[in-house]
Amino acid sequence: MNSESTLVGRTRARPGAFGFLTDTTLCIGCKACEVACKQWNQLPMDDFGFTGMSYDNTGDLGATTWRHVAFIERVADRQGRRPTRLQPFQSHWLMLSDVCKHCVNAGCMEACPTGAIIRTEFDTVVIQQDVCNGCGYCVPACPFGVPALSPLDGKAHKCTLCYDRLKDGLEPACSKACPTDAIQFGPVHALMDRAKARVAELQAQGVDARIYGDEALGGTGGIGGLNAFFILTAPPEVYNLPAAPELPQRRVLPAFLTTALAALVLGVATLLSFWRTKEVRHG
Amino acid sequence: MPGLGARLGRGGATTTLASLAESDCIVIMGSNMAENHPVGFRFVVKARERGARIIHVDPRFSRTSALADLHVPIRPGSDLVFLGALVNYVLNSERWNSDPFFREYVLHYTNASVLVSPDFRDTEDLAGVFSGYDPQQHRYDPSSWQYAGRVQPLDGERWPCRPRIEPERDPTLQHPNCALQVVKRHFARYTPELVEQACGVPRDLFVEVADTILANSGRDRTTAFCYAVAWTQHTIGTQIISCCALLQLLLGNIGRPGGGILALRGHATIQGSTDIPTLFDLLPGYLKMPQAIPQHATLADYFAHERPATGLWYDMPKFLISLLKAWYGDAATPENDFAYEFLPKIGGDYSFQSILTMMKDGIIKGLFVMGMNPAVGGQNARLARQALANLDWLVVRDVHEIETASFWYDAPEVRSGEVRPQDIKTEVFFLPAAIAAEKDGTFTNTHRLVQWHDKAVDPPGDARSEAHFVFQLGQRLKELYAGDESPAGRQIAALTWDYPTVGPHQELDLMAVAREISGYRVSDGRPVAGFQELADDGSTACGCWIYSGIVTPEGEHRAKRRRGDDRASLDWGFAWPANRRILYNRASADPQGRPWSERKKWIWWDPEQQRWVGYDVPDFPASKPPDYQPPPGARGLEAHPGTAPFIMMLDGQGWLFVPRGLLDGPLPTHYEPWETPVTNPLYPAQPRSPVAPVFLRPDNPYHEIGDPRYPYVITTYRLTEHHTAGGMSRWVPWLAELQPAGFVELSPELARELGITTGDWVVVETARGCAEARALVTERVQPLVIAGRTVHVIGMPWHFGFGGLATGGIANELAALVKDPNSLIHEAKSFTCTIRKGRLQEGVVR
Amino acid sequence: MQLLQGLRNHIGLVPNPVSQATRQARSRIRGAEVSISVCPYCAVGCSQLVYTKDGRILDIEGNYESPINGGTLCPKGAATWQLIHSPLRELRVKYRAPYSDHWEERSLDWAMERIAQLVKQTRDATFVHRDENGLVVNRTLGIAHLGGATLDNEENYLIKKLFTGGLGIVAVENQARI
Amino acid sequence: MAELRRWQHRRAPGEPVSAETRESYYGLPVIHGPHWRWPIVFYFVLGGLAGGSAVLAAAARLVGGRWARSVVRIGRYLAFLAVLPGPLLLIVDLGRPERFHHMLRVVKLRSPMSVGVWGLVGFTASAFLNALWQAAEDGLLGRRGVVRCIRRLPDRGLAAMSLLPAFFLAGYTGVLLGATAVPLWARNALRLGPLFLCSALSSAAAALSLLVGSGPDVQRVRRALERVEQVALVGELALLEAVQRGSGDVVGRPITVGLEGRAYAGARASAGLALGLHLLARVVPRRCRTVLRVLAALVAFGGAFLLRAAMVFGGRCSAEDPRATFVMTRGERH
Repeated sequence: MNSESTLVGRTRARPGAFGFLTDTTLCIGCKACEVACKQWNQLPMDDFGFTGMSYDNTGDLGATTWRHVAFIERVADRQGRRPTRLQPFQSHWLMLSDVCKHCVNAGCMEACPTGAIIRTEFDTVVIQQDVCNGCGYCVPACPFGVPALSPLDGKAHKCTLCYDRLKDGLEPACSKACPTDAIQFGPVHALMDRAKARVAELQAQGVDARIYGDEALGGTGGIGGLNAFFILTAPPEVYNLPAAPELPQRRVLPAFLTTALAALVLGVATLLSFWRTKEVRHG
Repeated sequence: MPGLGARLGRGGATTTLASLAESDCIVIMGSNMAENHPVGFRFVVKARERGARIIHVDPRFSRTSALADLHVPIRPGSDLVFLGALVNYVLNSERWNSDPFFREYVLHYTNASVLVSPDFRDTEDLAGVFSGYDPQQHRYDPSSWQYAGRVQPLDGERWPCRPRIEPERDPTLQHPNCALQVVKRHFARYTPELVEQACGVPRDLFVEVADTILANSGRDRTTAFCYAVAWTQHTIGTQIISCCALLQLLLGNIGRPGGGILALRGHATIQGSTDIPTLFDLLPGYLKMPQAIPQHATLADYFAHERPATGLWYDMPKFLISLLKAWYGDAATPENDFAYEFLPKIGGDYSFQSILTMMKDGIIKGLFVMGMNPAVGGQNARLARQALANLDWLVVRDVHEIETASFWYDAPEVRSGEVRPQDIKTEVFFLPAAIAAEKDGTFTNTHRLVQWHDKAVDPPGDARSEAHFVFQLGQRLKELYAGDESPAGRQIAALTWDYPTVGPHQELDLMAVAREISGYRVSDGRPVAGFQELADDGSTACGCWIYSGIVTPEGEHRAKRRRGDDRASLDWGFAWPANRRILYNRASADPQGRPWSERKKWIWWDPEQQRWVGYDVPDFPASKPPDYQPPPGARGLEAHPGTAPFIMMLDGQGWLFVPRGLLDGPLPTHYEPWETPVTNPLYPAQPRSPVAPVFLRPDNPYHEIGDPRYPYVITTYRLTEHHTAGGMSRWVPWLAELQPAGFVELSPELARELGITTGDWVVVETARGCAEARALVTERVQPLVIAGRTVHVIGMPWHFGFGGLATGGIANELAALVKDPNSLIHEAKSFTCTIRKGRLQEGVVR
Repeated sequence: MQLLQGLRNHIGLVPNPVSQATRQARSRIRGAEVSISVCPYCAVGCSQLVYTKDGRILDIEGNYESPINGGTLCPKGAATWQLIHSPLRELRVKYRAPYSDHWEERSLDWAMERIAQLVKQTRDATFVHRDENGLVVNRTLGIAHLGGATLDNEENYLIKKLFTGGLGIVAVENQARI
Repeated sequence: MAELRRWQHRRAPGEPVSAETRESYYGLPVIHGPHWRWPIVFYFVLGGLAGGSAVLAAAARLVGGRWARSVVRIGRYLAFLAVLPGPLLLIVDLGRPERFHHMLRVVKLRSPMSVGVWGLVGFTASAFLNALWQAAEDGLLGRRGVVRCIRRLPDRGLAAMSLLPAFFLAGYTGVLLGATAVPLWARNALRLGPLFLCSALSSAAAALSLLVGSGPDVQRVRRALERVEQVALVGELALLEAVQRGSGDVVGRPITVGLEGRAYAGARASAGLALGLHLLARVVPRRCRTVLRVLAALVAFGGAFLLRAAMVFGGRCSAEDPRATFVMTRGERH
C-alpha cells in the first residue's frame, strides 16, 4: 500500500495520453461547456424543468448531457453571516463542470461485453456507437455515474472527448469554448504538472486546493488516475464526486474464487448425498 | 452615456476589455460581469492571476462575486452615496494630498482650478436642490452653474458658434469657488458613516474598498471601473456614472492602460445603435437632433446655439453638412441650407417610455419593431401591451414569434379571458428576420470596436435582413410618393436611396452603405481618409462622422481587418474615433509628454519625430507638442494647450464640475429611487430627484416612500443563460433548458417570515401589476440594515415571458414608467414591491 | 499474422476491438468553408467561425485569432448554431387581420406592399409641415420604430435615414434607452 | 426536473438551497443505477434452476445408482428447458436487441457479462447434448441411425462435462452484480456468487423433488435431493445473514426497508421455513410428510425468486442513494 504522499499528483496515465484539467477555481459557472458540447455533438435538449438547485437545472451527466455544471452555495456560515472578504478565485459559490473522467483503467470499458467501449489512440475512452447494443452494463459499472442509456436510440452514451475533433487535430468543444480557461485540454502529464503548480500557488494564497483525479483522490482503487481531472477547493463529495472510488472489475477474480469455493463445497455435498443415500426400507 | 460624455467628452467606454488585464484593481459595480459578459470577464480573471484585486459591489452574491476578493452587498439605489463617499474619502486621504502625481494630473487634465460662478448654490445650501431650480416646471436653469470668466463673442465665421468663455482659474486650487473646493464641500457629508446608514455597508468594509482603490491608483498603478445597466437604470443613473468619472479623474485613472471606465453593454451593437442612433434625440455621430424651437429654425441658428468655439465640436458644421449631403445629395445645396428643413424637428420627448404612452393614447398609430420585444422588455408591461393593442398596425421583425407579435392571442389578460382577440384592432405583420451569420454588416461592441461579420449563407424562407426590408420599403414608398409635391412628398423625394443589390433576394450591397457612412468626396465619390477631411461647404458627404475613414480611400473596410496582437490590436477591427482604443490617452503621459511610469506607458511625445507615438493611436492632434500654448483668439482644437487630453471638451479638460450638459445638476447628488422604503438621509426635504420625468397617469401608479403595502426592495437583472427579453434565448432549446423558468431570489430570512419554500410559486406585486414565478431561497440575497431597520431585497430576472420554451412571469409587469432626465432611461434596478406565496389563476403562466 | 492480431484485439483480459467506423471517424467540418462572423448576442463582440458545406451551416465556434474571445464563447454564443436552426424559428410571413383570432400566411411581397400602403396612409394623415408656432417641423408622430441594438450599424443607418430623414418619423428608439 | 431522482428529498420553508448540499448534492445519486428489471430477475431464477438441475442430474448420473435415474432424466430435461428462455430474456432486455450477436464479438475475461455470455453458450450446448442423449435414451427420438450415434456418446462424460458450466451459470450472476459500483452489490461482491449458487441448488433440488413424481425409488431420490436442498438452504441462510450484516445500515438500507426489504426478509423466511419444514417432516407421521415436503419445496422455490428480485431491485435503490455510495467510497481523507 502506497503512502498518501507518494500518491498525490501521481497518475498511471500512459505516455501520450490526452485529457482535461478542469480548474474549478477559475470557473464562473457560465455553462458554455454544456452548450458547446451539445452544439458539436448535436445532442438534444433534456427533459427539463425548474429544479431550485441553485443555478443547476441540468442535475446530472446523461446520455444527452456530457458536460454538467454543478452549483453548490457556501455563502453564509451556520449563523447565516455572509462573508465580504473572500479567498482568491472561486469561493463561496462553488461551480464545477463535471465530465467523463476517461479513467486510466475504466470500469465502463472493462465491463462492456461487446467491446463497444474502447481506448483510443489518445488514451480516451469512447463508446463506439456502431457496436453498442445497449446492454447497459457499463452504466452501473462506472464509479462516477457517467455513461447512460438513451431512450432515443437505446444505446449508451457519454463524452467522447471529441474523438472526431482530435482526429483532425481540433481542440475539444468544451475546453475551446471555456471563457476563463477553467477547462484546459492537453497531454495528461503536462496538465498534471500544471495542476500541481497551480495547487501549490493556490495553497500559498491560503486556498485549500487539491487535485481530484490522481491516485490519492478520485483515481483510487485500481483506477490508476483520471485523464480528465479536477482542481477542487472542497471535499469531492461536496461536488457529488466519490472520494476514493474503486475499479469494480477489481472484484471479479476474488468473487469468482469465492463462488468456485462455494461450488466445490456444494458439489461435494451433492455428490455425497447421491453416493451415500441408502435404500429406504418400508415397514 | 451623458454620464461619461458630460465629464470626459464622449459617452463611450474609455478603455477596452483587454486593457482590464493590465489593471491593478478592478471595481465591478452596477454590473454582474461574469454572468452577463462571461467572455469579457476572462480579462478580469487574467488580471486576478497577475495579482489584481477584484471588488464586486452588488446587492446579490452573484457568479461575479464568487470570483472576487471583496463582495460588498449594497442596497439597490444607494450607489451614489457609495461613490460620493469614495470621492470624499480620496479628497481627504493622506495619500491623495501627498503624492504629487494626483495634483499634477488633476491640475492639468481636469477643470479643478476653474472658478465657478459666485451665483452657484449647492444642494448642501438649498436643502437638496441646486440653484436655478424651477419647482413648477421641475426643471433647472443652468445659468448659475457657469464658469466665472470673460465671455467673448466670435465673428468672422462661415458658420456662427457660441461665444467663447475665458474662465478664471486658481492654480493653487485653494479658492473657495474653484471646482475642486466646490466638489470637496459638496461631498463633505458623504462619510463612511453615511454609507453604513444609507447603503447598509459596514464602515470598515467601505474603508477597505476605498483604501484598496486609492492604493492601486497613481503614477505606477491603475484601477478600472466596470459598470452596466445597474448604474444606468435609475432616476439618477447618469449622475451615478458621472460620479464614477469624477472619481476616476481625481484618481488619475482616465486615459491610462488598466484604468478608465468600461461600460458593459448588453446588445451586439447597442453602442453602434447609439453612434448611428436609432434614437429620437440624436443624429449620427452624437449631433443633436434639431428641435422645433426658434434657436434651431435655420442651419445657422442651429450652429449659433449648438456649436462651441473651442474643442473638436467646433467642427460641427463639417459633420452635419456632410450628413445632410449624404442624406439629401443634390437636393442639399448651400442655397437651401443643405436641405436642413427636411430634417424633422422634434417637439418633445419621444423616448421609449413616451412612445408606449403615445401609442396607448392613440397618437402613434403604426409601429415597427425590429429585433426588440417591448411586450416583455417594456416597463409597466401591461400598459405596453395595451399600447400595442391600441395600434392600427404593427410590424414585428424577429426570428421567433416573440410576445410582441403574439400578445393579441397569448398575453396573460387574453388567456385569462379579460380581453378577447376580437376586441383588439391591431393589424399585425410578422416578418421573419435574418441572423448575423446570414448577412454582411458590422456590429460595434462595448468598447467601440466595429467588427464586420461575413454572410455565410442566405437567410432561409421569407427571412430577410433589416437592410433588405428597409431598402425595399423605401423604394416602394418613393414610388408611392412619385410626383407628390406636398412637403411630405418633397421630403421623401429628396432622400438619396439608390444602392446596388446583390444575391438571390436582391439584398442591397452593404459595402455601398458602409462607404456612405464612412464618407466620400461628392465630386468623384472617393472615400475620405477620416473626419479631418470633411468639409462644411457641401463638397463631402458622410453618414456618420465618428465612423469616418472606416472605409479607406483604397476601398478597404477596416472593420474587416483581423490581425490581432497581445496589446492594442490596432489591426483587429476599427474602433471609433479614428481607431483609438484607449480614449483620452494623452493622459497616459505626464504634462511634459513622458509616460507616467514604465509600467503604465501607453502613448508619449517623441521629441525627435516631434509627434505622439506609442502602442495606440493618439486621441490627440498627433503633432501638437506638450508645451503648445494657444494663441489668443484661437478656435477649435487650436484653442487647447498641449496638455489637454479631453479634445471633445470646451477647455480640453475632464470636468469635475459640469457647467453644462446635465439637466439634474453640475454635481452628482444622492436621491433615493422613485420608489423606496427609506427616506433620503441627506435631504429629507428632497428625497427623490427633483427633475426625474414621471408619468402621472392612472395606468402608471407609483408607490409612496415607505408605503407599508410594498415593503420590499426589488431589483431586476439578467442571467448568463438568457439574453435580454428572451427573443434570442427562450426559444433556443439548449439555452432554455439551462434556465427553464422564471424565478425570484429571496433571502432565507424573508422566506422564513413568509413561509416560502424553494420551488414554491410566488406572486410578486406592485401597484402596476403582478408577476408569478418560482421561489429560490438563497443566502446569496441578504437583508440589509438601513438606518437601523431591516430592508429585505428581492431579485427577479427579467428575461421571462409567456412565449417560447422557457417561460415565466414578466418582471416588467411590476416596473413603473419613470426615468432619468438626461438619458431618459427607466428605473428598473430598484423599486418597491410585495411578495406572497401562491399563484395567479391557472394559465396565466404556462 | 493479421488473424492473430485480430484475435488479440478481441480476446483477452480487456481487449480493445476498434471498429471500422471508429477508424474512419473525422470531424464534420473537415473541408468545410469558413466565414468569420460576430456573435449576435451581447456587446463583447466575440468573433465566430461559421463552417458551411453546400449552403448549410454545420458548426459555429469561437475564433482563436480574436484578441477579444481567443476562441472562447459563452453559452449563448455557443448556441448560435441552434439560434439559426431553432425548431421554433419562424421562416414564413404571418399576418393577423384586425380583430381576427388567428394568423394567416401571406407572401412576403404582399406584406411589403401592404405595409408600404399603411405607412403612406398613416404618414399622410399625421404629417405636420409647420407646428402651432409656425415653425417648419416636417415630421409625423403617427408612426414609431423600436429596435436597433441587435441589428447592424448599416441597418440602423438605413432606418434612421429613411424613417427620420425621409419620412419625418421622429419616434425612433432602440434598446439603448432601456 | 422530472428526470431527476432525488433521494428522500425534503424542503422546508425558509430553508436556503445551501442546506440541500450539506449531506449530499441535493440528494442526487452519485452513480447511475442499472436499468435491469423483471426480465433479468426471471433470467437469474431460471439460470439458477437450470444450473442447479444440471448439477443434480450430473451428480446423480456420476455417483447415483440406477435408482437415481429419474433425477438424471428430469434434471437434464429441466436444465435444458429452463435455460432456453434465458437468451431471449437477455435479448429482450437489450436497448438494441437486433445487435444481440455483438455479445459474441469479444471474449473479455475482466467482464463477468462477457464471460457469462460465453458460459451461457457453453452451458446451453452441454445441456442440449445431455438432454439429447437422455431423449435418445428414453426413446423419444425413435430408433433411427442418428439416434444410435447419439447414444454412443459417453453418457458419464457428458454428465461430468456439464458440471463446470452448470456451476458457472448458477453462480456467475452474483459476480456480475458484484463487479459494479452499486453499493449494495459491491459491498457483497464476494458473497453474492455463493449465495446465488446455494439458492440455485436449493431451488433446483426443490423443483426436482416435486417433479420426480412416483416410482420405486422415489423415497430414496427425495431424500437425496432433500439432503442437497438442506445443505444449500443452510448455506443460503448463512449468506443471507452475512449479506444483511455485512452491508450495514446505510448500504443495507434497500434490503431492510421498503418492498425490496420485505422481499429480502421473505427470501430469508422461506429459506428458514423450508428448512424447518424438512426437519418437521422427519418427526411427523408418514402420511403428513409428503404434504410438508411439497410445501417445503414450494417455499424454497419461492424464496429463490424473492432473493433475486430483492437483490436486483434493491441494487437499483442502492444506486439512487448518494450516502450509500459515499460510505462505499470513503478514502482516508474522509
